Amino acid sequence: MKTIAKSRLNELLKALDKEYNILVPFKEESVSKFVPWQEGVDPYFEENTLLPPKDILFPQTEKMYGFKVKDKSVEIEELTQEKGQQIIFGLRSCDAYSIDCLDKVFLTKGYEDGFYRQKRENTLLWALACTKPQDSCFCESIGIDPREAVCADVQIYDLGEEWGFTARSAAGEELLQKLEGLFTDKDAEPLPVQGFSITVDMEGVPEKLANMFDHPLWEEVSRKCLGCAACTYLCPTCHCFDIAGSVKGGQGYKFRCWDSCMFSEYTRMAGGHNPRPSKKERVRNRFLHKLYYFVERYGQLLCTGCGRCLAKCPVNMDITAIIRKIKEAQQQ
Amino acid sequence: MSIDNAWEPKILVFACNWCTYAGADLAGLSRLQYPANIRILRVPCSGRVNPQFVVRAFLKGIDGVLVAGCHPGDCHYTTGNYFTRRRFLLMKRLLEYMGLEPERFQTRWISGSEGPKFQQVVTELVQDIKALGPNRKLRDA
Amino acid sequence: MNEISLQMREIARDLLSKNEVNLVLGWEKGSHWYKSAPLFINKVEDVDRLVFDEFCHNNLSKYLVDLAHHEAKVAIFVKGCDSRGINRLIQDNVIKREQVYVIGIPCRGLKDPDDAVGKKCGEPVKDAVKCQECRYPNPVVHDIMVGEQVNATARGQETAALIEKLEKMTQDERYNYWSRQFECCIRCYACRNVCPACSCRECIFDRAVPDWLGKANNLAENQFMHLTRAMHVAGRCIECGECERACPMNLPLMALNKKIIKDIEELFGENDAGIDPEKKPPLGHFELNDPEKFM
Amino acid sequence: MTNPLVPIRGKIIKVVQETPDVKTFHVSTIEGKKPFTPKPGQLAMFSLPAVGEAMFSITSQGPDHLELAIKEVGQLTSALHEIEEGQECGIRGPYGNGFPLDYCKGKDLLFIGGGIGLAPVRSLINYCIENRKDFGKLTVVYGARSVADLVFKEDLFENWPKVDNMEVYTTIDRAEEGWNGHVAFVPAYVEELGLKPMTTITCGPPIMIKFVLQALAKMGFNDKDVITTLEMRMKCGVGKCGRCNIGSLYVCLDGPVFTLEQLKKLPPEY
Repeated sequence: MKTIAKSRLNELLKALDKEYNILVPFKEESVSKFVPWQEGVDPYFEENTLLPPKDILFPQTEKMYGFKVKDKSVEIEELTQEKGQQIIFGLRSCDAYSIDCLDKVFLTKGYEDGFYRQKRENTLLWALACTKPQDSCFCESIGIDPREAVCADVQIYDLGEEWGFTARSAAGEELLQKLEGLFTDKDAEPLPVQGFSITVDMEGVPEKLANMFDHPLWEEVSRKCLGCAACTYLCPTCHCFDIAGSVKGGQGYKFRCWDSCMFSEYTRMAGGHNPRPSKKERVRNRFLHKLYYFVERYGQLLCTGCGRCLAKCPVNMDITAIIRKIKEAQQQ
Repeated sequence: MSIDNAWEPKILVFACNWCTYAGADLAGLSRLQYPANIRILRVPCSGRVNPQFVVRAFLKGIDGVLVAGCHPGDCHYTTGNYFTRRRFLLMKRLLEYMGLEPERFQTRWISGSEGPKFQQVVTELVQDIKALGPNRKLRDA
Repeated sequence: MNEISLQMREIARDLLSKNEVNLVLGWEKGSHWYKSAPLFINKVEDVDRLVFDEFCHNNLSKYLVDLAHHEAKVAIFVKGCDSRGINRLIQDNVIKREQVYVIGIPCRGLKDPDDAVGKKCGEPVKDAVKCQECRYPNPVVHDIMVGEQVNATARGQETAALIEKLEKMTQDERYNYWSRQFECCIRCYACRNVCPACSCRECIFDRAVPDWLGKANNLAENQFMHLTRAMHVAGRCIECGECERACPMNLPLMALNKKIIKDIEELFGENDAGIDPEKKPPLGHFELNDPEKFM
Repeated sequence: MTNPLVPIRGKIIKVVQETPDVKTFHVSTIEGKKPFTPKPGQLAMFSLPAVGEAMFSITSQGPDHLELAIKEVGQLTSALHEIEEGQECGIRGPYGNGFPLDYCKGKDLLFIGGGIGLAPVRSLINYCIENRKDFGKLTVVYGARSVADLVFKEDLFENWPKVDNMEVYTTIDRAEEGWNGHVAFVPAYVEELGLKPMTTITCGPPIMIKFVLQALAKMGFNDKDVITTLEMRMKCGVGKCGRCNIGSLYVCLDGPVFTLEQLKKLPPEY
């Protein structure tokens, strides 16, 4: 394993900064999120970030193309995207898994999303092995190894006084080679993972949900939902978006922006018909999507066990409690 | 693009149909000169003006807003302007609290016979806003 | 289990088994010891899930908006602040007094769940900011009361101090402060959806036509949203502090709401929303001699 | 074009007023070519960039254009009804699965449409007429509220009846002066005609579909032979944006065409 003293992390970041835009976890007041690193930005590794790194690859609002309209003419202008290489430094296994989910959504099943692909191709993931699960974490129950992230190019380990690095992809290997001079090679044992306070048994849940669409459980669990989007906007995997535009004096642009299946107008059609008219249908769709539909379509859960939703939901809607209820539910 | 040399403020006047709009009309009929920076939006009553109309106007590029209606006691609907008075007293304070320059948002009573007052109010308002420069605080970039 | 929780269960059991109500709104323990969540009970078997503790933040009166057309009577547990929400909804004709059976709980103030994260049950936890300046710990409307009346005691001034600090700033400093806050907003609408004063059937923020609020997340749209929201609840905010608690980005929304309340008092005299159901809201009435400072 | 979410420039070369609230728009590229070649039943994402973008079924195509029949219901469609020939626009597609042509080949086909619901069905009817020898007997049952609301009148009364081995039955909901044809709701007419079970393609308002399906079941039609096309709110058209899901399927990708047999296995959320 390649190691560097924690006190020398800045040297590593500075070396990377020459070729890459580095995004590091950072906490300001009570909000932690990934921000571009520069001299003076002190990365925050104490706990996972409040905001997931999702918006680096899938921004909350993203311009897609410009247009000009005049009389009967319409011109469409493709916008050039920045092509810079970037590193997401210090994301956790749960968030790395979420990027795996986003890859499946945006890059497979017939169409490749150009906006996502451009950013993803130029992004390396340096994942940080988690040792200290927070109160609301349950990634292990989802089948995620907090110490080994999927999709990682480099895996970072907390060794106590040092950071350890192991390449997990050819690109990661090459980069570590290039920085050879900064590291000391040594055999080291990463710190162990402390216990999880939340565990949940996922065994058979997607299969059981296949027959639970009409179960009274959904009415019961959805009652307290307020229909806000705190859960979906903090979720590292939620990827629904809307397309809208802005126009001023014959010129404008189209953008896409996050949308939430919890909003009533999300599925409402121009004629007024709404296939998911009340919060029961919307809450049901959200959990079925995460725990069953996505599994059926892409072969994996759309939940990472990061626990952000249950920590921040104003009414403490707890996905693990719902999973337990699903397990206990009588088949109809 | 250097807009600042040629910059002229855009000012939106919400004018009550029964008093201020008539006052503006009178100012016009009397050939009273006032700056061409104002756009008048006729409303049935100054009480019709919603706080979000004002915020939206700023966001869409207006540099100053005037809400103008009948003098207290003269409302065509008896009491509309009393509500206006409370609402915008409060909102003016809120906009100030948000960091907006207080001169940018004003409320005035201008009756149908006060053509000269209309001229005076908008002239002063335009002067105030010109001194402040373009509104860059509440603006949709 | 504390005494109040036990009494709550007895009351709920009694009401449900005698069919006096067919729904009880209360709280139950949530995912952690420092989380309590809203609970809807319509079966006697579930009453033992009811609890009251220092983390029962949710103002359940919000749910009465959804239940405006509920076919039978609803029982609801309220703290002092929540009870003002009931009066407000009655004032706005959203609900009728006879639709609800109000069970009041005098409240000694709640704890801040964010401060409890990572702690063990029993460790000291900070007081919730929203409770620091509470002036109505005892429910102002109730059919019965559980527990002893408590005295209002200010335990902190965080929000008031922030407002004063902001008032003393220059315009540009204030603008920069609020811009930084609004730039953080993720537009999840938790603040609106948790608020008992936000009772419109359709919110202008949701309407596609006319598009008052665009969907892009940028400073301008966020300013529009927060200014509109603040003005909309002006004179109707009951100071339950739920918006600020619900905000995942911790925006200081009560520093907006309380500033407006302060201004209303200065301009139009004392007014606490939701105390007296007969009293008209300050922007819903006027005095002939109201100040005209802007003239 | 590398990005499926960015439209190409199009031009509306012709506008046909079908009914008081339905117009058919003929769309070419600005070079005068067909924007793309869809299969019958596929969809196009059409936009007036300054107003909005929405998904429409492609009702027909010519050598140099696509045809979209659009009813005025919302913001974009109202704006569309105001425009004139020569207006430029954005268009992208084709999206969706389209009708199962191979399955239909060699069979007698029954088409049941109501109101604007004839628009997607017409793409397949026209395909069958162009490839007449590949299909058996063609029967069309179509109805609308009134004579004025009947779409594609030229096809219904002029073109289609002349086609070899093709029958067209038209009906309106309530009798009106000057109409000598049939008066009945579409589902009732279908039953009255007493057609033998065959492969059926149907589209119309939800209430009509509901009763047509009941009628067909009563008449012994097989679920896998009953084909319909669904409508959902869509934004991306390529299975990413999330809102048009029914269970784990996306209507924009895996639909809009489903057999009744498939629909019965899906959650009833459309």
